[in-house]
Parts: sequence; C-alpha cells; structure tokens
Amino acid sequence: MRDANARYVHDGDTVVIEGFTHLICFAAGHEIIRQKRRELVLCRLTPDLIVDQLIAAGCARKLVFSWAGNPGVGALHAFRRAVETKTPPLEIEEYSHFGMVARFSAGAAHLPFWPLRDYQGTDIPSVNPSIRQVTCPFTGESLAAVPALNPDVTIVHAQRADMEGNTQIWGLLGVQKEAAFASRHVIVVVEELVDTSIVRADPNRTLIPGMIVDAVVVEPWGAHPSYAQGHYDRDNEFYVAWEKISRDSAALANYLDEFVLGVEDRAAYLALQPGLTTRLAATPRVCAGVSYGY
Amino acid sequence: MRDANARYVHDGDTVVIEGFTHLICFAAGHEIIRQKRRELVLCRLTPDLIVDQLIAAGCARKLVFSWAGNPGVGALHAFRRAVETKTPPLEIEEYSHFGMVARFSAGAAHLPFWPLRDYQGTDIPSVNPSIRQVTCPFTGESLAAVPALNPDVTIVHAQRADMEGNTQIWGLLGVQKEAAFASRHVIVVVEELVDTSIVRADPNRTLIPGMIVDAVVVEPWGAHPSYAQGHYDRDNEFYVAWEKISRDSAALANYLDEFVLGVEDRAAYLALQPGLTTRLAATPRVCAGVSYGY
Amino acid sequence: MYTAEEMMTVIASRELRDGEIVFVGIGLPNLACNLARATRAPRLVLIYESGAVGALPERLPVSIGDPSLVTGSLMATGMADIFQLFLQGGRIEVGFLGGAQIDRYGNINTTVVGEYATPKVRLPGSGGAAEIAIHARRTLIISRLSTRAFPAEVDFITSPGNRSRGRSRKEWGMPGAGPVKVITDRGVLVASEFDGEMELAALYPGMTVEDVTSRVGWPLRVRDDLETVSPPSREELRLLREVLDPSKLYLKGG
Amino acid sequence: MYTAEEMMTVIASRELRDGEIVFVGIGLPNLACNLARATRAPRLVLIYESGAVGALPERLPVSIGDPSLVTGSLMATGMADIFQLFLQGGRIEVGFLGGAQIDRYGNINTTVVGEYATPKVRLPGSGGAAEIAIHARRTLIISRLSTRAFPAEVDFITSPGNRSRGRSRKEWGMPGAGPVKVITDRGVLVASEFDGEMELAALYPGMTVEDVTSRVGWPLRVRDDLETVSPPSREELRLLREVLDPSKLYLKGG
Repeated sequence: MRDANARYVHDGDTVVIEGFTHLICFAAGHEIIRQKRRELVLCRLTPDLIVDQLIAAGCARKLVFSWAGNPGVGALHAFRRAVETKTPPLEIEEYSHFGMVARFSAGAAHLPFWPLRDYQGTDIPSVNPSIRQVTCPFTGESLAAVPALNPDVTIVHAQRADMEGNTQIWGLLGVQKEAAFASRHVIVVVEELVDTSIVRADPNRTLIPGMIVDAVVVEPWGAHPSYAQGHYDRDNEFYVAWEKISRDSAALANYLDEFVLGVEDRAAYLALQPGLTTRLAATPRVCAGVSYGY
Repeated sequence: MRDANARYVHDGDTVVIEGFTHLICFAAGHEIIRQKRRELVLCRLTPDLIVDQLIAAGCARKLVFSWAGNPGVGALHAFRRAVETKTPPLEIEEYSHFGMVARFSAGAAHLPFWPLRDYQGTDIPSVNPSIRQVTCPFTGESLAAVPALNPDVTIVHAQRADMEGNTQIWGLLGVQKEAAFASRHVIVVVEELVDTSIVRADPNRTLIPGMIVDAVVVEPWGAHPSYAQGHYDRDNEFYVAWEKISRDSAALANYLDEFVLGVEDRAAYLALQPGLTTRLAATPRVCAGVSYGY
Repeated sequence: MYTAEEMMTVIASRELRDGEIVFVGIGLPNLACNLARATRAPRLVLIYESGAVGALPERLPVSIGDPSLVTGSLMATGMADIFQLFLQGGRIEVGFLGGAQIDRYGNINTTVVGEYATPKVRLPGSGGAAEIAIHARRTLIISRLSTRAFPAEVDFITSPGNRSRGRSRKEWGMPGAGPVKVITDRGVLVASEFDGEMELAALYPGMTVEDVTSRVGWPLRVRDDLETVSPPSREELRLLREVLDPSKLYLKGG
Repeated sequence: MYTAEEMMTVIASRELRDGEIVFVGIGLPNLACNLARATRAPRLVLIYESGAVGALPERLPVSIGDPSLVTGSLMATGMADIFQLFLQGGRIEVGFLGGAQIDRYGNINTTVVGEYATPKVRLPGSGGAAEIAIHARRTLIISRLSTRAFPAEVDFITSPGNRSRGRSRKEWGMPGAGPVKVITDRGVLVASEFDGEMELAALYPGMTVEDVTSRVGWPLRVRDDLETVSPPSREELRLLREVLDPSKLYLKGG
C-alpha cells in the first residue's frame, strides 16, 4: 500500500476511492494521510468516513460528491466544519448520485459529456455551472449534461485479483468499473491474491481487467470499517462511534494520531483492535457455480 | 413459445431477437415463421441465419442491422437476394456494431439519443440519415449521435430464469440487457426453469429482472444451431450447410417446409435430427461459487 | 397505544400496492415496505440505489448498502444500471423521500439551511433524491411536522415537488407524478390535483386541524372531506414490534 | 516451401509486440496472434468484439463468438463495455481489418460493390470495423492482392483509412493512427508518414516489384529502401502446421 500510494498519489492529484458503502478502501485513505499528501481533489459519490478523515487530516483542497453523510447514522462533522466554518477551507462541487455516475461513465467511455434526464426544477445547477444542457439532434429535447470525470488515480478495493490486476468483485458493484476505466492510473487493493486460473474459471465475475491496472496491493481487512461481501461485515459500531468522534475536532485528531498516524500499516491498525476480526468475520454463504463448458 | 409469440408478436411490430452468436433464439424465429407474421421490422446487430430464414419466409418488411453475414462462414444469401434483386423487397437501415449497441443503450436508458465517437470519414452516415451529430456543451466538440431504439418486443434466450422472469446469463452477454430494457415487451426463453432460490443465491448473475419480463418460455435447445454456454456447442456444421441451402431459394424453401413449417414445435424439430443433442452437448466445466455471506 | 413513528410507518405501508416496484431508503420507508409485504403487498419489489434489486434482507439493514440487502436479492448490479435503466428508464413506481425542509408544493431541501455559500447547517446533499423526485411515477414524503421543517419556501430545492421555481412538473417535462402525499406525525397532506399544493386531507385519531396547521409555515388548505385515518391495527402493531423491528432500531419510540 | 497464407500469418504475427492489446477477428488474424503468443509475444491480450477479453481458446474458434473464446478468458462482458470502455476508451493498441476493397489510403469497403441502393454485390457491412478503424491505436490490414480488391477508390468507405473524403485523420479528429501496414500475399505496403498513401515497402522472397504493382489499381509508390522480408522460420512453420492449425481450418493452402 505504501509503495503504490507513493508512486501513484501525488500532491494536487484528483483521487478517487470508490465503493458504495461496500469495499471502501480505508487502507488507502489512511496511507494517504500518513504520507501527508496535500491539495488533493477527492471525488466520491458518498464521502463517507474516509473523506471526513482525509479532510480533517488536511489532505483535501476540494471535494466533488453527491451525498456527504454518515450512512445510516447522521452527519460527517469534519466535512460540516470545513463547509460551515472553513476550518480547514474546502472547495466543493456537488451533483446528485446520478450526476456523479454519469460523470464517471463519460470519463470511462472517453466521451466529453454524458446526457441525462435530471435536474429540472432543482437548485443544484444554480450552484454548479458544470451542469449544463444538451439538445437532442433527433427530438429537439433539452437534456441535462455533465462533464467527464477523469481522475489521476482511482483506488478500488476488491475481493480478489490476480498478479496482473484482473479483478473480481461481487455484491454491490457501485461505480468502481466506471471510475477505474475513467482513470489515468488504477490501484487495486484486494482481500485475496489469487492465481489467474481462479479468475479464468469464472470470467463473467471480472469487473476490472488487468490491462488498466497499475498496481495490485494485498491488504486483508483493508476496507474496514466498511465491508467486503463474503469476507466481513460492516462495522456499524464504528460508524455510530464516528458521530461522536467527528463532532469534536480534538477527539478526531486523537483518533487519527492513534489509529492512522500512530500505526505503520494495516496490520498494526488491526492489531490495535483485538477481537475486531472475530466480531465482523462473515458467515460463509457460498453459491453454486455455473458451467462454462461447450 | 406458441402462446407467448401469439400474444406479443404482431404483424408490423418491431421485433428483436438478440444474442451475439451466443443464445440466439431460433425457437422464437421459427414460431414467428409458423404463425406467418408479416411486415416485421427486425433489428439485430448480426442478422445471422435466423433473419435469413425470416426474410426468406416473407416475414420482414425492414431490417435494422450492423453485420449481415454467416459468422465464420460467408454470406446470408436470402438477405443478399432481397437487397440485390428485391426478391422479396427488403428495406434496410444500417449502422456499425457500436451504433446498434448505442441505439439499444439509449432505448434502455430512456434517452432520445446516445453520443459516440464514430463514423468520421465513413460513408455510412451518407446512406443513413439517422446518424447525426451532437455538440458537446463543455468542449464544443461534434460527436456522432444515434437515436434510441425501442422495440415492441425483445426475445431473449437464456440459460435459466425463474417463473417471474428473473433471468441469469453467463458467457457472452451481447446487448441482451439493453435490448430487454429498451423494449415494450420482453419474452425470455430458457434452457432451464429454476426456483427463485437459485437466482437469489447468486444475484450478480441476473442480467434481466423479472419486473420487465412479460412471458417465460421453457424451450431446451431453443438456441440451436447457435449455442448456450454450459449447455451445448454451436452447430458449425449447420452454419456451413446454410451456405449451400441459402444460395438456392428452392433449397431454402424446402428447408423451411421440413424443419420449420413442417414441425409443430421445438421438440418435433429436435426429433427430426437424431444424434444432434448427443453431438453438441457441452462437457461440463463448472466454476467454483463465491460467498455472499456477511 | 402506539407511537408517532409506528403510525407513520403503518400509513406509509398502506400506500403500497401489491407488486409495485419501490425505491427504498433506510429507516421508516424500509420498515413500511416490510410491513406492506407482511400484510397486503407480499409481492412488493424493493430496489435500493446501492444496486440491490428485489432485496429480502434477513436483518434490518443499518445502511442503504448493507450486505444483507444483497444476500438473497434477485439482482445485484452497478449504480449506472440503477439510475439509467431502472430510474430514468421509468421502471420505479414509488419513491420515498424525506428532508430537513419541505414546502407547500413538496419541494424538498436536503442541501443547506441558510445560504449555499455560507450555510448555517450543511446537510448531506441530494444523493439520489433529485432523480427519484423527478423519475419515480409517484413519491411519498415522510416527515414529522414542525414550522422549521415545513417553511413556505425551502432555502434550497434539492428535490423538486409539484411546482418549483414557478413552473409545474409538466412545464419542466418531468416524467413522474411527483409527491402525492406527505405522511406526517399528525395527519396526511395530499397534493391538490389542480395546482399541486399540499392540502390537509386526513387527520390521525385524536388530532385537530390546528395540531397540523400550527406546525406548517404557510396557510395550509384543509379539504372539505377531511378524513380521520384508522389507527394501526393490532396485527400491524404486532408485526412491527415483534417481527419487523423487535430491537427498536428504527422505532425508537416517542 | 510455404503457402501465401502461411507467409501472411507469419508477417502479421511479427507486427505484434509483447503485452499489446489486440482486437482480433477470426481467421488469419486469430492465427497470427496465436503464433505471436507462441513466439515473441507470450503476453499478448486478445479481445473479441463479442465480449471475450484475454481469451485463451483451447480450440481454433470457428466464429468470433465461439464458446471457446469465453471459457478460460480473463473477462466476459457485454458489448457496450467492449465498444465504449475498451475501444472508444482508447485501450486497444492493434486492430486487424480486411475487406473486399482497399484503396491507396487504406480505406476499406465491406458494404457494397456497386451503388448502395442497387448493389452488384451486397457485402455484410461494417460490424465493428468502422470503429476499430477509427479508435485502435494502429490497424493492420490483411488481404490478397488483386486489382479488383485494390482499386484506386473504393465504392463505399466502410472503415476510414489515412485519408478519406478529402480529409486526413487529424482533420477528421480520429484518435488512432490508422492503417499502418497492408500485409498482402506478395509484399507489405506501409503508409507514408507524409500523406498516408500506401507504399510498397517490402517484398516477399522471390517476388518482384511488378508482381505487386500490377495487382494494384493505382500507380503504387515504391520505397527507395525496399526490403525483402525474411521467410517464415522453420519454427514458425512448425508451430502453424503442427500446433496452431493442424487441421488446416484457416491455412487451407494455396
């Protein structure tokens, strides 16, 4: 994780750590904080706790997003402080989920824009000049359009990949495929490194092909406190606890000191929390395979 | 098959039987011929033998397509006769594959058009006024645009579905998902009807949700002479034979008389060809399952 | 006796027809759908913006992307499909919405209290709410009444209602019918067929017209045929308390 | 000795660099890729428009959608991904093309011989060829020489070459470099860096300049540094004949 981040995440970069509640790569976010990256433009549909931590650590110059809350719990208080009291200042550019999905879709398809039926009657375009209109050349209708988003680097957490970065994900798929294809560089972080034969045995599960992947990092539990279907559950207790931690900037700084800056890597982070992996380990629920014979 | 076709395929309809070399529902095409549907607008990327047969049987008024050949073999001679000598006359509207994919994508997303970087320097737009240009509202670039395709009915062949039409496909996925979502009605034809619990055990394999499906038909070997991954191989001998059959309109008529009009249903079609199912049955090659536990 | 949350959940569940396709959020809407499924709408299809279609969670999901929504669902797909094929594609029949501010036309603010550039309170933003409000064939709003939550005009329109920035939904070209009802803790507001303004159409047992109008920041119209809705049945309450949310994750009381 | 098909396959295989991502068609290009993989480019990635990425077919695929292309591949995905993410996304480094007519700029016709509305011969059409010609970073054309197949101007431009309808690729805004080489049965034409016109750059052993120019429908420019390519090596021929196409499915002889 350290080497991949050092190589592909630079000050000022546009950085995406995607995953819709599922497979959010906290391991990568923590490493960015440890490496003291600055002036990042962070793009994520749901900033979640990971971006709250990056904002509090002073890594972010700007946030591009569509829903900035603590999912199922409440608010992101570092984000709120940054926006409400400018401590630290944070530029924001906001869409709805569909707008963000469309921006990644355009970026992935190498199109300059993506058309969508959206934003009529809302005030969102009045605070975001990047939401424009495009006219259909067949019907004359006016549709919303958003510009392509092409990050410098996208970090995707996944259940498994091979050495070449051929990556398989199941459960919620979010916008990881689009974000990866839209990006100049891609880091894949996996629960499990597998032989290529495992990937080739079930090619319909491959979400990201190795040809677009720059680095593969093996980091079990790298998505905690979010979850990895088939591996571990969401740590809802921590999401609830974050409400209290993030409300108080001193408590938040203490958290970062102890669990992020105070540890060397993910293994040390886990070692600080005995019982965690037992508490959250998934109960196996294996589906049947299908035949690829002919 | 008979009831589903009678109910959802009418004279003059825009009809899609999709599947890129894989899972082409010949069972449905043959039933359309038996029911003597007329004036159909047939849309398919690769008309394949199924459309050659429908043209020869006089079912088609118009063909919307992107590659009209016998894949891996040669030409579609009924199609060629219709275009070269107007017997029977056939209106054509042609795109490239990407254009057809884009038309289905727009139809599925309920957008009036789809933008794509394509058709610069080709003569295709000069013979198809439905390929137009759209201007990007961000960069000012001019891109190609194609109109949405929203068929009256799409017929999808699949490995399995439940009674509600929740449909799982593996192997080549073609544009079946887009065609189904673009369509007013959807008929799913399956090799195997399964309990919903089978679908729910591996939800990432579901390509088409039951909510958009009007009818489910169980028709094993319904895609022959094309193939169904995990069930049976492509009947390449028949594809090669079609070159000779289709060159001669009398031979083609004889073929239709014997194997389509002369049989009552798919079971009778198979009964006419002893040894076929043994020759083409797939060797099982079952992948491992994944865990959906948490 | 029953709580306001229980009543709101029951009323919301009664709005759902069997077989409908519902775009669900976490909290009361989720519980309302489960109650509907356990009573009059066993074939309800639940879709979550996270990508789970036909979810049958074996526990109460704690977030919209809970793993229990995926396990055993009919389809798990990417968000591009959810927004393009299901929502924009016109496949969603009912959407649930809520928000910090709701105005007379059902416009909803989940973005900021105060000015956008210098907000008093920064809220999470749209998420999928803007497009749910635009595309779902009809939406149901669930919110407790208070003059703060029901101003005459919201500070920011995140999700458009029946009339926004001076234009009707038809004039904006929005496909869905918009918010047809606002389910509150004291009664139900229903959109006028003429101008889309929310009108008090039904009271909960024991509530008065003033209990509602005094908590709304505009002169609330009251329908002539004002109804009183029937309270939760014993069976509805039993299901909620003993089967659907025994640990009171959502139904915290009050 | 060796056949023209064997020579064309060998020359095509030598054009591929290890690790490149190749959009493959059935027939000689498929065989050329397999030969490259068995010799100097073991890490070549084969993509088929049907949706198979990183295919490793255990038999010679009889069509572009052969099931053997899927079994054991790295990824099997929908065609929207193939055309939008891989091809339009700029991920394809080499595309193979062929056609009934090829002109001096490498424009290709696979649509009609004669007039479009009243064709002498109706051909299959574009398939994915138009967008491969536009987006692949470079394309290789494989075709036997004949004046019928190499007219000065094609009847219909299905796939644009280095200059079409009076404009260069740059003027058209096409991302890819276009057809860099035409691999024929007698020699190799290479696109001029100045104007994109195909020039005779290399002859096969035993062939003369006239063997090529007499079979091309325009005054073919011949490069000063005309080369003679080395014939298939014993190892290349052994692989083709004994390992890659022992049943002569593609290499029918002649």
